[in-house]
Formats: sequence, structure tokens, C-alpha cells
Amino acid sequence: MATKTRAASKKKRRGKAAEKEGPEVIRVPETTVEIVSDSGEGAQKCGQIFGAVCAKMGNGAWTVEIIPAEIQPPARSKAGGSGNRIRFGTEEVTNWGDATNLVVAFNEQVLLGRIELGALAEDAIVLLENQWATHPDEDIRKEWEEGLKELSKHDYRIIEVPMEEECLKIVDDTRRGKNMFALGMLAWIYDRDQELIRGQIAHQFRKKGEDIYQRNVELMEAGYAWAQKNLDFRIEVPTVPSDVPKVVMNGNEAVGMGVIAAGMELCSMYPITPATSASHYLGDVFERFGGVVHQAEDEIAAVGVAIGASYSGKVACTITSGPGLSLKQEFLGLAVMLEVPLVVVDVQRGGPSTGLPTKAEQSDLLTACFGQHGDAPHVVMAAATIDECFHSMITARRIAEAFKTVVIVLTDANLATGVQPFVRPQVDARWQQAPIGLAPVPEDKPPYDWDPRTGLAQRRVPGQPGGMYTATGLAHNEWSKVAYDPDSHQRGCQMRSRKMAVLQSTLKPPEIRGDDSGDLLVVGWGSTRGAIEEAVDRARAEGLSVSSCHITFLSPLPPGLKQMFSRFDRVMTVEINYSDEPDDPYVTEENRRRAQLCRLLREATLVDVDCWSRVPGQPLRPGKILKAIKQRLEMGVQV
Amino acid sequence: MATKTRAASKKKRRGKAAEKEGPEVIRVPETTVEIVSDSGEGAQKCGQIFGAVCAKMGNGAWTVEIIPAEIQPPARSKAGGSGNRIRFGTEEVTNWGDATNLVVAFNEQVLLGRIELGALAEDAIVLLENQWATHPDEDIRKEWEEGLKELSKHDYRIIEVPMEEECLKIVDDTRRGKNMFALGMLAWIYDRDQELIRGQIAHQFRKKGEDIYQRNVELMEAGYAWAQKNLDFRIEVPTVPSDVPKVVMNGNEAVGMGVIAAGMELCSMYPITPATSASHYLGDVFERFGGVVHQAEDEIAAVGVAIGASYSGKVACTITSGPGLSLKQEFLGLAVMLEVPLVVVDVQRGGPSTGLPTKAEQSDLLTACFGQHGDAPHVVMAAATIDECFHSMITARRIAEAFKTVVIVLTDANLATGVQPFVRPQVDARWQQAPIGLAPVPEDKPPYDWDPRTGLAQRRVPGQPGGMYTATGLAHNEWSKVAYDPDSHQRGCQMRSRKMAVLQSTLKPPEIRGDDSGDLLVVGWGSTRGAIEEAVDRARAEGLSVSSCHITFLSPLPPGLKQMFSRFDRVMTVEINYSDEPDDPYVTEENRRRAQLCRLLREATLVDVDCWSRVPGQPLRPGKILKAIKQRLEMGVQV
Amino acid sequence: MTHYGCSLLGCGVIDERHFDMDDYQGAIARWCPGCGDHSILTAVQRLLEEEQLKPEETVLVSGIGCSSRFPHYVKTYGFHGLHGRALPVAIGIKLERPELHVFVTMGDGDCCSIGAGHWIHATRYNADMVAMLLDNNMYGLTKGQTSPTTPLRFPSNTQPHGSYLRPLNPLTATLGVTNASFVAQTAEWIPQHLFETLKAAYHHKGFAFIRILQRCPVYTSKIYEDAVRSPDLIEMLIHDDGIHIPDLDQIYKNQVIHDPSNLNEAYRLAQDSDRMRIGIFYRNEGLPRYEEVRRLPARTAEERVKLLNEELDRYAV
Amino acid sequence: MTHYGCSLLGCGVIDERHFDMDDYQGAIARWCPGCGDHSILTAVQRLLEEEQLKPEETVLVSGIGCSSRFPHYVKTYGFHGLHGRALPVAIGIKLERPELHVFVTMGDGDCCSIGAGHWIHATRYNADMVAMLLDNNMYGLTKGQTSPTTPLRFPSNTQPHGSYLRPLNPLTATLGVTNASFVAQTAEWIPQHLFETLKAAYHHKGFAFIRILQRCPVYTSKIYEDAVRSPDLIEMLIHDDGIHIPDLDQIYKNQVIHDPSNLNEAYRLAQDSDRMRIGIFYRNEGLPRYEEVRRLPARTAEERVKLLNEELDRYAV
Ligand SMILES: Cc1ncc(C[n+]2csc(CCOP(=O)(O)OP(=O)(O)O)c2C)c(N)n1
Ligand SMILES: Cc1ncc(C[n+]2csc(CCOP(=O)(O)OP(=O)(O)O)c2C)c(N)n1
Ligand code: SF4
Ligand code: SF4
Ligand SMILES: [Mg+2]
Ligand SMILES: [Mg+2]
Repeated sequence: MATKTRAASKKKRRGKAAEKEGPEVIRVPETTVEIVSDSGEGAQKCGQIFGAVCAKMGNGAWTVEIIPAEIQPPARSKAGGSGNRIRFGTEEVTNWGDATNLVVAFNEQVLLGRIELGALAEDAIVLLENQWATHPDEDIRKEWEEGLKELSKHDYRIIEVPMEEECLKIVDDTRRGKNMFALGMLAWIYDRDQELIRGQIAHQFRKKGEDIYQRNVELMEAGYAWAQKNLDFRIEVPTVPSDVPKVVMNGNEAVGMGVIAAGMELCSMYPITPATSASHYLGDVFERFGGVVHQAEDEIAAVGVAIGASYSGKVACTITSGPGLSLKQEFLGLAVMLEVPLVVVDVQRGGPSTGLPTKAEQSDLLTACFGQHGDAPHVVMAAATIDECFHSMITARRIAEAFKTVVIVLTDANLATGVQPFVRPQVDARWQQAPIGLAPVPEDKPPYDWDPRTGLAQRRVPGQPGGMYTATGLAHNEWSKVAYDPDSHQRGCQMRSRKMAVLQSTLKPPEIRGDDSGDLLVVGWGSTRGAIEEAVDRARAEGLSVSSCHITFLSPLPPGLKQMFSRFDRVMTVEINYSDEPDDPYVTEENRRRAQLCRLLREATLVDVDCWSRVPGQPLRPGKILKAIKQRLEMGVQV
Repeated sequence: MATKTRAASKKKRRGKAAEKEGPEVIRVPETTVEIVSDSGEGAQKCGQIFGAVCAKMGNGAWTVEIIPAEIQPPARSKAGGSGNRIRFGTEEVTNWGDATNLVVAFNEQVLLGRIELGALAEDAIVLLENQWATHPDEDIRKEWEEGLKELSKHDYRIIEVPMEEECLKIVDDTRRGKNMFALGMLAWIYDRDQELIRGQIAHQFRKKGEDIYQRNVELMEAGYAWAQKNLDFRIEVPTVPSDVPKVVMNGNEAVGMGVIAAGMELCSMYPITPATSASHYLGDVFERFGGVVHQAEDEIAAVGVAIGASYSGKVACTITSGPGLSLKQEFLGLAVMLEVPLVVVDVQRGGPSTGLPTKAEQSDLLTACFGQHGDAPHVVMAAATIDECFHSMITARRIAEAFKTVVIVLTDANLATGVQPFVRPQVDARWQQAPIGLAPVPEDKPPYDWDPRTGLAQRRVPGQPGGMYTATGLAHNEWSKVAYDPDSHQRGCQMRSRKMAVLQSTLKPPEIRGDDSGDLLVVGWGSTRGAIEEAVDRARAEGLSVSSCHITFLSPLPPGLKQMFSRFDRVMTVEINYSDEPDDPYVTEENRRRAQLCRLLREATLVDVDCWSRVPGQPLRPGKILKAIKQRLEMGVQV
Repeated sequence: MTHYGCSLLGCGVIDERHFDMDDYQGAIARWCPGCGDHSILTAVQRLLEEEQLKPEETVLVSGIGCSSRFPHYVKTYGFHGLHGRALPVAIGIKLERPELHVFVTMGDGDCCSIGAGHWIHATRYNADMVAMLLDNNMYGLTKGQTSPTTPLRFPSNTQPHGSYLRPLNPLTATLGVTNASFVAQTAEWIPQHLFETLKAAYHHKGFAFIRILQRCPVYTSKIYEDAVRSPDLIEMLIHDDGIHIPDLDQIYKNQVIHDPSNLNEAYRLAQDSDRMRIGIFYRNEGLPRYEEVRRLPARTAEERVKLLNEELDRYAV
Repeated sequence: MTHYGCSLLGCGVIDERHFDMDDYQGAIARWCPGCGDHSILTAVQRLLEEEQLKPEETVLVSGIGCSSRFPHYVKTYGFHGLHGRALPVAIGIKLERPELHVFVTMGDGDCCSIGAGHWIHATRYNADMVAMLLDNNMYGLTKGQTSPTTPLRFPSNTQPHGSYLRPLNPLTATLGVTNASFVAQTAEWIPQHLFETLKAAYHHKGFAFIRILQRCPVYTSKIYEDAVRSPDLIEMLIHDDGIHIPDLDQIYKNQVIHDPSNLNEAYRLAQDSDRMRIGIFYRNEGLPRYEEVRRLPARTAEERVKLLNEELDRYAV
């Protein structure tokens, strides 16, 4: 990336002279592009197609959505930018990176909005729609001029593009067309495969008829032609066609597909951003697999229906986000108490309360662990990549059934809407196995025939002759009879708790990226993985003694952490949730409210684990993490 | 107590000979009495009156209810015992103690049930209804004989009492009479003031008319006379009339009265054991104070109504127990986000799930701290005594309003139904002050005019001209405008979090009972205080180097803990919630699930705090705690 | 009765078991003496016997309350869940295992207060099950608090000066919901009527909602006293398509002929609170049932794997 | 309009402020162009102006949804709370501050799905407020999922093959609840009718429930299209005690005279789904309001202290 930006600015300095020579080709290992428009102008579609094409050509890629803050922001407003940001490179791309190198903007206001958010690299190339210069509305013309003045304060290379004018040659309503023109420009700049692009356009618009498809292709070609004629640079991001088959999708699609792959039969949900799109996906295809998406009247009913299904021997899950998780807590405690397997997906968003519904955050960890009243031992795990969004469904089902408990899988808005190619899963028919048959049960066998050492017991479901019993959320003995005596309750708690120790004993210590001792160990969980590892790699490249490790099981935690931590002078977590900074007013070592994984690790290991965390409503940037790493290292060795 | 039991067994050995000499008077510093019957036979009323009389006479006392496990257990069943246990002594009594020294039982089955639960001291005196020996039902006669055989295996002193026969001389239906007869026996044995007893009978039955009152007094007197004639011992527990005025009530009444004393105007609730009786109390008297008990359609609505009231400038609370707390979590997160003051009382019961509704447990601590999705900083505190049940309401209101946040006050079933005399509160008219007037607000003053250092801001309520704003649970800036940009969200989180650091800076380190350094520090919270302190005092009396401290603020934790802990070789918490034992199968230092305060302390102090905890559905006994203390001390000094 | 016919194991042999009342006997019922729940329990057990429902294919679902202890007392599968949440669980069971016979017992607090939202929506889903509201006009288990059906001014522990609101009418509330397909009222102290109502509900294809007036001698002994003693206070809805028990004609002389297919009339009769009416207010078997509407062809593991690979192809790079 | 009359400060001077529409203007409304919520906003602001409600004594409460952004766009006090939970908050406000004017806006998901339990119970409490159901038959904010009022077979993102159930009827559901005191339906594209309905609701003493048919051009553009274009598809309920707007007689020729005091007829008219009916279905001012029923004599701090000491005496040792 460094290469690229330098090349681009060199280019800029060379100016007009270059035009004669044909386009200069700038070769970079990876780069970041974004396309941003008013909402409704289709920048998102353009970005999706472009990202998919990059992936298909053999680039690593990571696409994130740019979502406006308002339902219907006014046109040409800073807060209203909608679109996509695609980071792609020769190697695998694991996160959204730091800053955008090239942006296509449909008006100067959304562009300024992105600049205010710090989205652009200092030397970014900007392709900017320029119809506003001659707009009939005087206010708009003025805004345009002031906008340009503002832009000139930066070091960007601004290229004005008459997108409106060009598109009007083909269509009457440019609101549904300019995006394809922009796609065409990008196709030329980055030399993307036209056939693939047409294929993706077909994929997006095939439902709307041949006509619409053709118009879109025409617009795309017009953009391509315009760029070819008018631009004096192209950017080459070498592709390495993959030797293993890959798929590309977003995290919620991966969750949905994982639900199917895991052999689930019911996804019981209530709509909530950013989880809903997983059920949109399932709503579309699940019936073909014999599966049902049940949209319940609320989150409580949603989890209740899933528990009813699981109690009766089926494989069920519920998918939600923070506020929904809060509502489900009472029922989750019941499932733990009844030992009914249940998979819960929490696609985390910004909190607390309604918070930032469309934005990424990792602040539901503690509530996932401790949100049920009473002692309700269960499993909490997190997906770190889109790949893991898929596979965690299979793991979660397996654990939920083997340990007859609740498994909460945490993902977040970053994974949910991020798009990344990953190795195509090898689907296994065993994942589809029914959990239990209806064989008769001897009448003298209790429904909770706990193994006293492990707390494990066989499952029992309606339809099994001789097995009749009443599941109850009241304290009960092995016969599922209500039992309030001290021994029964202590024993029940014990049996439920021991399962966690047994599960933990089967987990592997997390792997260390980098040396297994050194000055600093950075620990993360969930969607920050790519950004943390990139930051650590960069730090190591600079000669710093930093390693990282990433935790999949949050409860129970994997073994070996304390020992691992002891080999580093400092340990810190990097998370997207709130923590006080050590030097905040009134904040002391004692009262500092630390990040959520940090708290879990301190309790478990007694190591003085530090944290660096932010709640920007966005994924963290590797560059910012790198800065935090350096700052921590400068603070020197801890006691 | 040790004195007493020895005296009693000596007595027993002396046998019949004593009868000639008139009653022997055994003098003890404290003792425990229980009265147990089938449910519906009124043992509870008897116990309540007896406890109240003890308190009024100047004894320290602690009364707990004996509650059957079933709605309507069958007559004469072990699980069906219902009644009261009264521990009283010359000095203050802070907990229910270890074992009962004298029991009045209405049948042998409920007695055997209590014995199975380990309720009785080895040398207990038993006054046992003996009508069963000649019961028409042969099965019952057989049970009685077998029961006596069973009893004879123990070292108890069994005294058969023809209660039925005696009572039938006065009433036809002994189900509503035997309890007063029993009360009379106890009155004679412990030489209780007859006038006070009659007063208490009047207090209990005054609503039911003079007739009923008279009959009850007659029965009581019959019991007294019978005991005088037939028993050869009396027990003296010297009373020390208090020099300060005292009141006696249970913890839920104290909470209810605290709600009134704190100037609250609304208690919005949904019935749930063991919290409901607080609203029964309020339902009875609150209207006289201009207060409203709103019984909502569910817990969610209950907290919503309270928040609506508080948002509009009134003082409101909601009272619930575990399952209800789980349901309220989403709304609690909203109140934190809106910075609407709110007091929440959680009367903890056994969990998880529906668990043990009538039984004491301390397992809602972590969910009280972390049960809301997202980062929702708020205050969690616990009442340790019935006195504190009252006063914590006043503190909680003050903190909730000063810091514009949620304050969760934890009590439990032990406090809720336990009865104890305590120093009569000095009611302060300032507690009744309205929180805010309706003065106009300058239009340029934002609704969240956060002090950037403290996060504190002035409150604003409807009715204040110029102050119009829309409270929102979405991320917002100081104007309460929806704001999804990174800075606004980071800042909002900061402001809400800083209030906690500020509050923490005003807290005092908890006091140490005993030396401020030594071999072991026992840390507790909530209703276990009395039992822990008694155990520590006994340990110290045996020369062990043990101290204790009790924590009122659980979040934020008070300052000074780490330093305090560092002066002890070992630190351990004692709690009524579940923890794995270190030597449980599969349990390791790493995966051990520790008790809840223990986890908070480890995280905050990084001291290797250990825990000893049980979930018997009952208060812990000082004797058991003492045993745990000794065992921990034997394990030697920690690393 | 311990030999299981092999049909359950899928080997096609006919299940020759016969079940009698004892086969449906669970734990001993622990309600107060005189509690109306006892007779409801008996009626349900009688129904199970009469219909010869296999214990292992019958599921009783409940919430929390005195009435919700029901499943413990019947030897079938049972689910004693959360306060107010019986219906979602029952729907989950029926949706995924439509061959099971599902019965739901709820209290008036359980169903009409905390569970009101689920009750409305379960009515609309119209899944095939029998939903019994055991209405004692009070919170029993928690020891006497006002419920939505508590009569106006009737005292309780939370409202000792008497309840503040007129009681909710569970019949009109149900009839107000689209897809309501069976709405009936009966009283536990009229066992024949109770039984016939249960039977009609069981045979109804859809969500059969029965409000059962239930005595609670502990907290609301006075409420139904008069009606128990004076059959004249009760009006029976009778019809050829409804319930008509000739044996009771002599006792319950107030009768009105009501065609259960007439929704508006059902609403009118239910709404008018002058009389205590029992019988079937409304029945409509023409409404789609949720588990039918959502029924899908079963897929084998292999089919699913094949389809999933096709699906992955769509996302292939 | 910046000078506050002193009455608010309790000094007895008359409040001479006059408010015009602008005084009720909050943030700029961010609904989609053509969204029906815009006209509802205007109608509410017109009402506030016509009634000269003091901005500081007016509170708009909402849940979560497009429609629930409402309070942000009106310059009064506002409470934009949780999805489905507007009504409990509104009741808390009205119960403790009965002098405030409370308006509630809810979406169809908000009110009829997740909020159904509160809706039933708020109807029963009958606290004095205007409750508006902005019914676009869809979840708008979350981008197009089936709601309880989505027409049968209408596709959405969660049910792309069409919704599985017949839509819930918010009018009959409300009419089924004891103490329902005001039930009306109107359409946002008939501003005069909308306004008059709001006005009647505001003047109603009790819980005034209005279902407002609301267009969502993004997700349900087709649903009300026909009715907007063909007034004949609409039937107006008119009555001297109801709403009658002579100006509209020429356009809306289907009219039926309906006396809003007739509950059974209200149910019948609401229940019959052949026609889209607008007007007041039911009104009854004779029902007790919760905040009135619970109103208590105010106590001074001194009185409370005195009473509390008496209370402590009862528990004195
Ligand atoms: C979430 C939750 N809230 C409250 C309770 C307490 N609770 C248990 S049963 C019950 C009400 C019982 O009344 P009802 O439903 O009428 O049943 P009944 O006992 O009268 O049969 C309540 C409030 C609970 N267990 N869970
Ligand atoms: C507890 C909870 N569940 C779900 C959501 C997500 N959510 C926000 S608005 C909404 C539904 C919106 O539909 P509707 O109520 O009809 O309002 P509209 O947007 O159509 O006006 C949902 C499900 C949430 N915010 N909180
Ligand atoms: S309290 Fe009432 S409802 Fe509960 S078991 Fe006893 S009689 Fe029945
Ligand atoms: S999505 Fe529909 S309801 Fe929401 S603002 Fe847009 S048009 Fe209105
Ligand atoms: Mg009841
Ligand atoms: Mg809607």
C-alpha cells in the first residue's frame, strides 16, 4: 500500500505531460477503493459487484458497507453517504485496512463526510461527479464551490468526472445507472475481467429482466470507455488465481449457510439489525432444505419456540443482536437448567440500549457470559472471520448437543456485512445427522442420568416410549422431580458446572502468532483478528517484539493462557468495546473499567492484562492498533 | 449456646429425679428455637409472635421462616414442614446460627424432615405432639412408631405433648389453635412477658375480631399452664432492655418502609417470590403516603412504567427477583443510556431459571453487574442486614439521582423473610425532597450538559419550559440528537463510565473486623454478614489469625481492596452461590468456576482470591463457615 | 401395560397397548384440598384415556403458577417452563413434531397478564393444540395478587383495598384476534361439561382455547361460590354443533341456542357480562393451521448436502 | 415566542404565549419521500397548534421503528425508547404527571407484535392519552420484514414467498379488550379525516387508540395504492357523535351511519374485512381512567415523615 500511495502522488506531480504517453501503470500489492453516493443511488451494488469480481479474479478481498446514519438522509449530506469500501490485494486480505486510496464519489458532500471520518489516505485519488458545478440550484453550486475549496486543502488528486452527463446519453434516470458507470471506470482502472463483471451484473439484476440487465451493461461499458479515454493511470493489483476452490459471501450469509450445513431444521427469530439479513438469506433458501424460518412475535417467543423444538428433539437456533439477547436471557437460563441444547447467534452491534444498530461493536461479551440470573453455565464462542461464521455453526451444534447446553456464538456487524472470499467448505453429510431417535427407554432410567464426574447425560425426547418425564426450570433431581433440598440443588449446580470443565479440558491452547515470548502479547477475539494480526505483523516487520493470539472460546476459556501470558512482559487485549483510559480523570488502577475480554482474562489468569479499546462504531484499523502497540511498548515493562 | 446444650444434656441424664425439685433453670447467652407443623397449622404465626416478643423484651433475635417445598404438601410429610426458627440471645443476634436447641413439632414427620436437613443440634429438646400414637388410621400409628424408633437413634430429649387433646378442650378445630398452645409452652419455658404476648396476638388477629383474639389467648394460656405443670426445666436467656429505641420487622417490610422513607412515589412491580411481600406491605400502606403500587402486566412493563415516571421527574423504583431481573435488563440498559435515575431491588432467590423461588441465594451478582447488552455502567450494591434493607433505599435514591443512573440493590430471601430488631431509623424530612422543580431552561443549554471530567449533568424533565428534548436510547450527542459518528459514541460511553469512577472516589474502603493483617481474610457481601462475622469471631476466639470484611458496593467496588488483601496470606470469599471445588473432577486452577464476588475481586485486584461457597437454598451457618476457614488455613500459605 | 408395540420403532407391527387412567397418573397432585385444578386434572386424564393417546406422544406444556404444576401430575411428556411463556414452547413443539398431541395449561396471570402477547399470537398462528386457561381470578402460587381477571374491587395482597380495574374478558380478547378458531368457556365444578368441552377442543383442528372457571378456595373462594350453588346463575350455550349434555338440562335451565359458527354473535354473548355463560362460543375448522402451513417435504441428509453444494456454487469464486 | 408566562413557575401570572406550527418543529424529518409518516407528523403538529398545547407540557412517546422517530421531529418533550415498549413508559408518565399531554406513536411491529401484551393492557388501563398505530403493514426500519398486519401472501424479506398468515386486525383486537374506550381508524392520505380523528382522540378522556393506515412507498407501496386512487374502496363511518366531514362527502361516497356507542356493531364493522372502513368505531367516555382511579391526595414531606414515624411505631420493640 505504501508503494501505491507514493506512486500515485508521484503521478500527480507529473501532471499533464503524462497524458501523451498512454496510461502509467502503478503496481501495488494491495489497495483500497470506495464508492460512495447518496443512499438510493446504488453505490452499494457497484461495490458489491466490484468486490465479488476482485475475489473471483484471485485477489484477496474484504468488502465493508458504508451505511448512512439516518433512515432517509437528505440528498447531498455529509451524514448520508452510502456505499462500499473494498480492500483487495495479491495476498489474502483479512480486514478493512486503514484508509482508502481511491474513491468514486457521487457528490462532494458525501465525500466530505467520509473525509471527516478519516476514511481517506492523505494522497487518495478522487473521482468526483461534477454535475453540481452547473446545477440549476444556486445553493448547490455554492456548496460545490465551497466543497472544492475544502478539498483543495488536502493532498488528494481530484479528477472531475461528468458522470451525470455521460449517463444521460444512455438513460433518463441516472439514480439507477450512475453506479454501473462508476463500476465501468473501476473496471478499466484496475483492469478487471469484463466477462466476470457481466456475470455479476446478471447475478444482481437477473430477477429484473433482460432489459435492465442490458442497460446496466451498457452503462458499465460507457464508464469503462470514459476512463480509458480520459485517465492517465491504471493500477495493477496482481492476482494469484487460487489453487483451492473458494466462495465469497458476507458473514450473515455464512451464518445462514452454516445453519443449513449444521443440519438445523428451525431458525426462530425476530427481526433486528444487524442480524436480520441472516434470516433473509434463510428465508430465501431454507425451505428448499426442509427448514423453517419462524418469525416470532418477539425475541422471547423466538427463543421459546426454538427451545420447544429442541426439547422435542429437533435442531434449532435463534439469531439476534444485543437488545434481543437481553430479552432472551430468562429463556436461556431455562435451557441451561433443562439441559436442552440450543444455539444462539448474537450479531453484535453498538450498545448500550438501542445504541448503534448498524455498527460493529464487541460489547455483548460479558452479558453473553453472565446475562442469566442464577448460576447458568453455558458456552460462549466467537467467530473471527467469515469462514468461522460458517463453521462455528457446526461446532456450536455439536457442543450444544454433546453437552446439552446453550452455546452463544458472537459475531458482529463487521462480519455480518463484510464480504470476503474463503476456502470452500467441504460439506459433510454427518453434520446433517438427526440428534436422537425415538428408541424406548427403560422406566428405571432417570431422565437426567448424570455421570457424576462429568455431568453428562443422555438426551431424552417426546416419542420415546417409557421415557415420560416433565422438564422443569425449578430445582430438580435426576428424575426431574422438583427438589428444594440442599443436596439436590448443590448437585444439580455441580452437574451443570462440571460439563464446562470437561469441555475446557478438550480445548487446545490458542496459537501464538509470532514468537512465543517477548515484550508484548496482544490478545483479541472475534472480528478484530485480521486487523490485530496485520498490526502485529507490521510491528514485527519494524523489529518490535510483539506477538498476538486470538481466542475463540470465551467461556470456558481455553487452557494454557496463564503460562502463555507469563512469557511476555506485557499482555493487552484489543477490543471494540468501551474501556476507561488509564489517564482519564478520576480513573485509577482500582476503579478503571476495563475492556470485556480483559476482565475475563484477569480473573482467570491473575495476570495484569491491560487493554486498548475503542467504540468507533467501526472495525478497528490496523494502523491505529499499531500505534497503540507502540505506545504500550514505550510505557515499558510492567511490574 | 455451647453452655446451653451441655446443660440440657446434663439435665437429660439426670432424668426423672429432677421433677421433684421444681423446674431446673438453665441459663444460656443465646439459643435457637423452632416450631414446625404441616403448612396451614399456623406454626409460622406462632414463631413470628414469639420472635417479636423476644425482641421487645430486649433480646437480640433473628427469625427465619421454614417454608415447605410444595404449594400444598400432603399432611405429615417430611418435605412439608412449615414454621419458624428463632435464634435469640442476650446480645445482638446477626444470623440464624447453626442448629436448633429446642423444637416444637406438630407431628413426627415434619420433625424428621428437619432432622434430615441437619437443622437440630445433637442434644436438642423436642416437644412433640403425640396424638398420632392413638390415631384411628393404622398407617399413621405405624408411621408414628417407626418415627419414634428413628428418633431414638439420636441423642435428643423427646417430650411428648398431648397438644391435640389439650386444645380440644377449648376449640373444635385444632388446625387453628395448636399454634397458640405451642406459643404458651414456649412462653413458660423461656419466661416471656405475658402482656407482650397478648399484645402481639392482638396485633396478628385484631382484624379478625375480639372472639378470635380471646380464643387465641385462652389457647396460649393453656399451653403455658400445661408446660408449668409438666415440664421440669426452664431456659433463661437474659434480656438487656435496649437504651436506644428499636424496631423489629422483616427485610421486605424494611425495603418497603425504606421506599417510603426515601421519598419514593411509585413502586412499579410484578409479583414474584420472594420479592412480592415488599409490595404487599406497600400495597397496604403506601396510599396513605400518596404513593402508588403499580402492578404491571409483566416485569418489562413494570420497569417501563417506573422509567416513565422517573423520566417525568418523579421518584420511582421497581422490585423483583432473578427471573424478573432478567426480563428487565433491556430497559435497565435504556435507563443507563438515557441517564434516567432508577432504583431496582432484586430480592435474590435460588437459581438458575425458576430455581428455588422461596430460598435464599446470592447468585444474581454477576447478572446485576453485566446483564445488560453493550456497555451500561451502573451501580450495584447489597444490603447485609435488615437495617440496611431500609437504609439502602435512601442511599440508592440519592446515588441514582446524583449520578443519573440505575442503582440495583441486592437483598435475598434470607433477609426478605428474616426478622430482626434494629435501631429505629431517624427519619429525615430531606429524604422526602422532590428531585427537581420545573424551572425554565435556557434554550442553548443542552439536555446532556456533561461535565467532561465527571460525566455529570443536570436533570431535565417535562414541564420545564425551554427544555424540550427527545430522550433516545440510540447513540446521541449532548443535545440528545442521534449521532452515530465515532467521536460522539466514544464520548457518550466515556461520560457514562466516568460517573462510576467519580462515585468510586467517594467511597470508603470497607472496614476490617479483626486485625488488619494475618493469615486469612474472609470477604463477604449481602446477607451472609452475620454468619461470617460470627464464624470469624469464633475462629479468633480459638486463636486463629483470621479477619473479615464485608462489601456493600459491588460495582463500582470500593477503593483500597488490593492493599488490604495484600496484608493477608490468603483471601477468600464466602458466598451463597455456586463454585467448583478445587478438587472436583476435571476442575483445574484454570477452568474452575469461582463464586461471583470472588471473580469480581480477582479481576479488580489480581490477588489470588479463593472462595468457599454453597447453594443449600438456605443461609450459611457460622459453624460451617468456621470449618471452611479452618480447612483453608490448613491448606497453608498461598503463593 | 409395559410392552410397547413395535410401531413406534417403525417396524410396522400394530401397537396393541391399551391405556387406562392409571397409565396417565404422574406424581401425586399437590394442590390445596378443594382446588379446582384437581377436577381439571381428572378431566384431562379421562380424555387421554378415552382417546387412548399414547403417553409418549402426548406433551403437556405449562408456564409457572399453581395451575402450571399440571404436567408433573400426568404421566406423559411435560414441559414446565417459564411464567407466561408456555405457548411459544408449545408452538415450537407442534411446529417441529406435528404428530405429537399438545396440551397447554396456563393460569390467568400466566396467560392473560405476562403471557398476553403470546396468547394473542398463538391464537393467530392457530397451531393444533388445546390451550386451557385455568382461571381462578387470582395469582395463586405467589399467594394472592390481583390478576387481570380479578373482579373489580375484589381485594388481594397487592391491592388490599380491592382491585382497581374491571376484569379482562379472556373470551372477547381471544375473539378479537384474527384466526381465532375455537373459543369456549366451561367450569371445573361441572365435570361433564368440562369433559365435553375438552373433548371438543381436542377434536378441533386448530388452536382450541378454553377458559375454565376454576375455584381457588384459598384466595378467591367467594367468587364462584354463588354460581356453584345456584345453577341458575349460569347460562348454557347449546347447539347441535356445540355442546349439549341432556343430563344437565334439568340442572342448568338457562340455555341459549348459539351456533358456534357465528362470530359476531359469539362476541356479543361473550361480551355481555350479565351472565356467566358456558359452552362453545366460536368454532371454525376452515382456518389454516400454522404447522400445516409451514409443513415442508422432508429432506434426507444426502439431499441437503447436494442442495448445499449447489448453494455454495452460487457463491463460488 | 420565547417569553414564558409566569404561570409555569407558579406565580399566578397568565401564560400569554401563542404557539404557531413552527414552535412545534423539531429536527427535520428523515423519512423517505412519500412516506405517510410525514402527513401524520403534520397532522399532529396542526393539532398541537390548534389546541395550543404548551410544548413543555406535551410528551411524545414512541418505541423503535421508522414511525417511532416521530418524537425527534416535534419540539416537545419526547421519549424514543425501546421497540414495543412505548406504552408502559407513557403510562408511567401519565400516572405520575397527569397534567401532561401524552401522545404515543407506534409501528405495526412495535405495537401489534412485540408490544402486543402492553397494547392489550394499556387498553385496559385506559389512561388518558392518544395512541397512534402507524400501520404500514411492514417492518420499515429493519428493511422489510413481515409484520402482524402484512396482508396474506404479501412478500417480505423474511417471508419472500409471501406472508403465511392472515393479517391481525388491530381494531377487533382492541375492541376485544375490556375498558377499550376509543377505537378509530383513519388514513394518512386523507388529511382532513386524519386531523379530525386525531382531534376527537385528543378530546377523548381515556385511552384513544387510532390505527392510521400509512403508506410506505419503499416496502408496501402496492398495498394502499388502490384505495388511494379509488375512494370508492373506502367506507366512511359517519355519525353526529362520530366524525363527519361534509367536504369529503363528494369524494367518499360509501358511507355508513354508525353510532360509536354501539360496541357489538363496532366489532361487526371492524371484523368484516371486505371493506376498508375509516371513522370512529367505538367511544365510551364513561369508563374510569387509570390515572384518575389511582389519584391520591398529595402529601407534604412533613406529613410523610409524621406518617412514617407512626408506621415505625407499629414495629417498635
Ligand atoms: C418471570 C416471572 N415473573 C413472576 C414470577 C412469579 N410467579 C409465579 S406464578 C405467578 C402467577 C401465578 O398466577 P396464575 O398465573 O394465575 O396461576 P395460578 O397460580 O393462579 O394457577 C407469578 C407472578 C415468575 N415465576 N417468573
Ligand atoms: C428488542 C428489539 N427487537 C428488535 C429490534 C429491531 N427493530 C427495530 S424497528 C423494528 C420493527 C419496525 O417495524 P414497525 O414497528 O412496523 O415500524 P416501522 O418501521 O414500520 O414504522 C424492529 C424489529 C429492536 N430495535 N429491538
Ligand atoms: S392456592 Fe388456590 S389455585 Fe393454588 S393450589 Fe391452592 S386452591 Fe389451587
Ligand atoms: S421505509 Fe417506509 S415507513 Fe420507513 S421511512 Fe421509508 S417509506 Fe416510511
Ligand atoms: Mg390464577
Ligand atoms: Mg411498520
